[in-house]
Amino acid sequence: EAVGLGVAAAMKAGDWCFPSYRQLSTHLYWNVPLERAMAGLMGNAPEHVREHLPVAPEDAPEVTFIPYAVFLGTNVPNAVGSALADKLNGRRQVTFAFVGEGTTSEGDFHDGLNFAGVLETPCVVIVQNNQWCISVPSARQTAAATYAQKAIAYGLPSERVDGNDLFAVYDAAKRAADRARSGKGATLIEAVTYRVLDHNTSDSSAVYRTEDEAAYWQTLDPLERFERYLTSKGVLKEQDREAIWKRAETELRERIDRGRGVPPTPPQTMFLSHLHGDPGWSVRHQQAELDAELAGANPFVDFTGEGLQ
Amino acid sequence: EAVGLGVAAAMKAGDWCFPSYRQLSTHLYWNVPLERAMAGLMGNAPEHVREHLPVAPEDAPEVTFIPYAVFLGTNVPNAVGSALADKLNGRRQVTFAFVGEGTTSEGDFHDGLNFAGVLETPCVVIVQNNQWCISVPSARQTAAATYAQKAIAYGLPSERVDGNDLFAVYDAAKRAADRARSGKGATLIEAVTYRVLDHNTSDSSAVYRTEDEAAYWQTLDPLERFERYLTSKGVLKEQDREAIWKRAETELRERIDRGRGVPPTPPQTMFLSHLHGDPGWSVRHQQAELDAELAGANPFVDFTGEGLQ
Amino acid sequence: MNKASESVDTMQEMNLVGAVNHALRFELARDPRVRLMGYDIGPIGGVFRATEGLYDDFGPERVIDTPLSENGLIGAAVGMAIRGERPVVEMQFLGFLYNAWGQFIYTLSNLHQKTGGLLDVPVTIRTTFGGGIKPLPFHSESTEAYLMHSPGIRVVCPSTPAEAKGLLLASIRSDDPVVFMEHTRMYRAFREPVPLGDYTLPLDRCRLVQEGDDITVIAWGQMVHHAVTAAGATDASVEIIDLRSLAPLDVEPLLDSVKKTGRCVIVHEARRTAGPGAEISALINEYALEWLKAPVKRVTGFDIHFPDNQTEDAYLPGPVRIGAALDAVLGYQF
Amino acid sequence: MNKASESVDTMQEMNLVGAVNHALRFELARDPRVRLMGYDIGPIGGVFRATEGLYDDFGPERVIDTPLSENGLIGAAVGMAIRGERPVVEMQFLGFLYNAWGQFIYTLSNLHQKTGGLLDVPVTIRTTFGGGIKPLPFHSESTEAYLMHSPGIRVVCPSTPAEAKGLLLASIRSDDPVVFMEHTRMYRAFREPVPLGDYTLPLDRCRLVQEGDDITVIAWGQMVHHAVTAAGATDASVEIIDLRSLAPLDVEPLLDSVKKTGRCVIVHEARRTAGPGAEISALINEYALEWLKAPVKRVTGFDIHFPDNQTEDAYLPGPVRIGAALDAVLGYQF
Ligand SMILES: Cc1ncc(C[n+]2csc(CCOP(=O)(O)OP(=O)(O)O)c2C)c(N)n1
Ligand SMILES: Cc1ncc(C[n+]2csc(CCOP(=O)(O)OP(=O)(O)O)c2C)c(N)n1
Ligand SMILES: [Mg+2]
Ligand SMILES: [Mg+2]
Repeated sequence: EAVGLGVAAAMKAGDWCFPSYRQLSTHLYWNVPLERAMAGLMGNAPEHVREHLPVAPEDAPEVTFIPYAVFLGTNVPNAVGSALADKLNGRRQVTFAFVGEGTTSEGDFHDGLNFAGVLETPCVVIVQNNQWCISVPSARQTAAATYAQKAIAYGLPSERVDGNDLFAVYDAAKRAADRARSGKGATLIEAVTYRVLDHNTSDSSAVYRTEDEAAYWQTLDPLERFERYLTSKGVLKEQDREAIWKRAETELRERIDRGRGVPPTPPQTMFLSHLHGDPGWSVRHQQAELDAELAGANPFVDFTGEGLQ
Repeated sequence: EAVGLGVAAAMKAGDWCFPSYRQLSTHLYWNVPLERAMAGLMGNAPEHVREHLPVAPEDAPEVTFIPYAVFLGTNVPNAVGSALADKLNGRRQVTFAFVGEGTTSEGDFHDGLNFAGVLETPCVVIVQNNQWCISVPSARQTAAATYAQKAIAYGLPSERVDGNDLFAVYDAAKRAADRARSGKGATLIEAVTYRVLDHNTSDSSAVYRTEDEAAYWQTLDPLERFERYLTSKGVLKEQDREAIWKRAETELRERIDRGRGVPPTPPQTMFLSHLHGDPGWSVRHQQAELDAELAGANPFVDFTGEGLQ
Repeated sequence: MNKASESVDTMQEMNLVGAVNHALRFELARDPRVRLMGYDIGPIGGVFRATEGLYDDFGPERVIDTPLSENGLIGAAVGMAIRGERPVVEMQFLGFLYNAWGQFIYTLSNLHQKTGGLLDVPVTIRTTFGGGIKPLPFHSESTEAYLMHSPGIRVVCPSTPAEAKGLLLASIRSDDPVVFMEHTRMYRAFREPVPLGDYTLPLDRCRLVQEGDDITVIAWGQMVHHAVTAAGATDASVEIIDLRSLAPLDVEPLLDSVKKTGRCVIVHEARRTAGPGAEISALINEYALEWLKAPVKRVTGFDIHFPDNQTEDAYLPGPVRIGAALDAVLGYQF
Repeated sequence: MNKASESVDTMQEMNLVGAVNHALRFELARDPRVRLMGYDIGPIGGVFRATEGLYDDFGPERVIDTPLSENGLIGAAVGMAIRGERPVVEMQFLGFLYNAWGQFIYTLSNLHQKTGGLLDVPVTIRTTFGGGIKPLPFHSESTEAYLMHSPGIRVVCPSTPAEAKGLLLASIRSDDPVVFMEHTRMYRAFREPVPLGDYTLPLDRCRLVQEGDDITVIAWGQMVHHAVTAAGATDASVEIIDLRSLAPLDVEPLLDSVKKTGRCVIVHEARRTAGPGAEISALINEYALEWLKAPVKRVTGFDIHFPDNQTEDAYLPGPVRIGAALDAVLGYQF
């Protein structure tokens, strides 16, 4: 994914990132432990994952990634608030937020960019325009010719770049990050790319789009383009290429296995991270019910509120 | 208010209007019974007002006005849906929606205009930019130089007009309405004006803005400008002027008095317009409680659910 | 309802999602004012395929794919409804409705009252809810309590394919806004004969699932089936009521049943505190206290956001937990 | 709390809005991370003047006027909070929070759980609620039940100026998101001595307003005062509890009181069905049934959107309606 990688290269230690679910490359670039993501994908609770996959302080990513926004668009106002905190404290840090082109239709996108414009917050919002919102084509998402032009509604500068051109993405992201860092406020970047695969396992894109379309975009595969470039420049030799791929694959498999290796999350973990301090009578009571149930006792025999004896 | 009046003149019988609370002139132009509005302002229930201030079918306004959106911005998606209904049924009607410039910051504005662009709905959205959102100045509302340019985010055409120039407003509204009626879709109009008075009784604009500002805008009073025009053209003679004002004032007072004359709304009216048919056991029960209370009986003596005997 | 009886005879085996699809097709064909709105409901037929084939057969003016905004979706549907259309909105997941809470409360549930009955808002919101398929966070919500506390709307939840047909037809034809809850876990759980004709069910009536004398169990959706399983495992005589209408509540049959059995357990996936069961328990205690032989117990999810997939099974009520509640309440003596 | 005791001595008469203003000033001066956010909170000091003078004294970086978007407001505050700030948001009216329900549920109430405790979201949302001043629709909402059913947040409601000071300081200092409910009708209703020092109250404890043996009344906000009036008009010995914390519920004192009196009336302005009283009634019946001498009654608003001004008085519970409930429940015999 050239978009995530190009932007990642424009980030600096201390920056914050509010991703969507399409920036695996960004996470990898900043050494976000893949094994943890893997364990999370397997349905483990984050407390449990951290306990079983500790990360030494010195290995902690220097860019902070918050969990991707399952509820699309909510990360944009959050990112703007994060940037506002940096600005008000005179920190020269930048906050990055990623959304898909479909997510620009959500009110959160509007709220976030408008606040960013008025409050002049040091942030960069990247619209990863892969032309599809599950089965809904971009033309059905907005009548605007580009997503970059949506910045005009908020008095913000914007750029539109080839999302499959690593360098183009990096240049735009670098310019935007520099603007933010130098106190000149927010920028919107539209990175034009394509979702070659199905959206997810329940999707079947063959129903709503042609194979030629996907095939055409295959030819623009950013990875191949980058490889060709490196090879032509002599930076990448054939034998190295092999080696690199091998290394990547083995490390990937390793990390995935480590994530898979995490034991199942104990049920009571679900009660860990809510209110600070006393969670309150009802939650304490429900916790006791679950404990009883798991211990094979009857959780419903308290009729006096004095607890399960 | 030149904005409301200019747009009103561009409406046709059969059109629908989703106003904010600043289009009294639009309502008057289309003979929306002022006495009803007055009775409503006095806190009467609409069913009760209709009963006591009947309107003969032949006097019913030919443009339908829905109650203004107390929750700012909600009228925009509603108006777009209304326009979509007209479009899908091949009706050559137009839906108009009014919002203040502050309301453009709400997600509803974004949702509505984006839908309008994609679904090409026959509607006209007017941003009445009076420079203030209660105490918040326009510069604090958006970093965009104009509100008209927000249309670019949705691929919609827009116009920016002098909101104190009745003819300019009418021309723009007419062009937009014609576009919509001829199937060319939605238009955004920014009408630049000024809120000369306080927002409401609890407001005190002296705290946050200068008198000169208000004074300057006073000189642009659309009413005076229109009068001066009519007089210069000889359409309006001094003596007529007097007469017209008198007639207007007496009719106004008359209607206000008729509104004031409506007797208080009986409490039980609050239960009238909810679900169609049976409102359900609980509401029926609560209705009986209120009846009992108003009859001086104890509403809480039903301990069996069999009702209040 | 007469219409129904005519044609009830001709049946076809369907699962829940099939019955929904069939019901939508039936109404699209019957009433030109019916229009489906939502994202991904067009060519792909919805992420759960509930609208499969309808775009191809009825075209883009009857099955309308919209931009990705839940609030815009409800807002536009309301605008269409007050102009005489019968929009049927697909809210992909109940958890996404939070984004549309503004339009939901301010206009959908309120315009009828606000205009003193002048405007009707006959929008049907089809939405999925419930746990079991272990998708992403906020894709397993059971927050019907938010809906039950909101006036001016109806909320119904079918627990079988045939009920889905009858209730969905009635929902679309209702002049009130209706939220129609479809349990994701039950979409393909089982099949049953569904009337192919014009079959409607009343929107505001609960359903007696099985009669019993010792204890009353009140549930809806997926939980009805777990209750039946749990009841089968006890030798007590358990009366099970499928609430079916969450708003308005069909209170009388609930009170009558508890007055008969003297004991009651309420089951729902939703969080317990200020959840649906609280209202039902409060009503029973307010109007049937004299008949109670034991406190009413609530078998529910816990007071947290729906948890991670690996702890979900311990979060959701199942036959075992329901059985424990039955034992506890049946065993209680003053 | 020690700090408090030190300085409790120095008092000053204030009304509710004055105490809120004083408390905000106190925290702004004490903690540079505290920033007020909202629309109309700057130069004009809020539509109710709760932030009057603060913009002038602390400047635009501490008292931040934002564009008109409730959802953007909460979303930005959450972003600031996870970066170490202590945003105090003014939600002009509780009824406007519906526009922000997405950010409220998806991030404000959820990010702490979602990150397994890694991120804190110490946002305080000050909002007005309640009827009595007869403004526009949706400006008199009492929909705290929506909040009570939402995990991951605290909800507190002061019923006096001094309580407002103590609870607001504690809310701002809490590491949890807190909704702080200010009753519009009570802003200028009465004055009382308010500690000028560093005075905090626990966020999760109810308050015994007056002791009694015959019946327990549970209320909050404006309703506490109506309950006191109603109690004064009966010769029964009425125990009144100010719930104060709506989430989490301080259940134990409620159960103990009802176990003592055997009778209970719950009072709130909110709609009844699936309202706050339902949960309290359900808990009492679940855990104190044996002690009950009569059914628990709920004195509440009705199941409709807050009505027009002219019928509002008949909608809202007052001393008369509360008195009737006391009589009915006190007079009940098995
Ligand atoms: C608020 C909200 N609405 C809907 C969804 C369901 N959903 C998940 S992914 C997706 C497609 C998003 O498309 P886009 O924004 O273009 O991002 P892409 O997947 O193409 O990168 C949708 C609709 C969601 N997760 N959150
Ligand atoms: C959703 C919502 N948020 C806030 C308010 C409170 N409010 C009422 S009028 C107003 C000012 C609106 O300003 P603008 O949109 O510019 O309209 P104007 O009054 O200037 O015509 C505000 C904030 C509201 N009614 N609804
Ligand atoms: Mg996309
Ligand atoms: Mg304005």
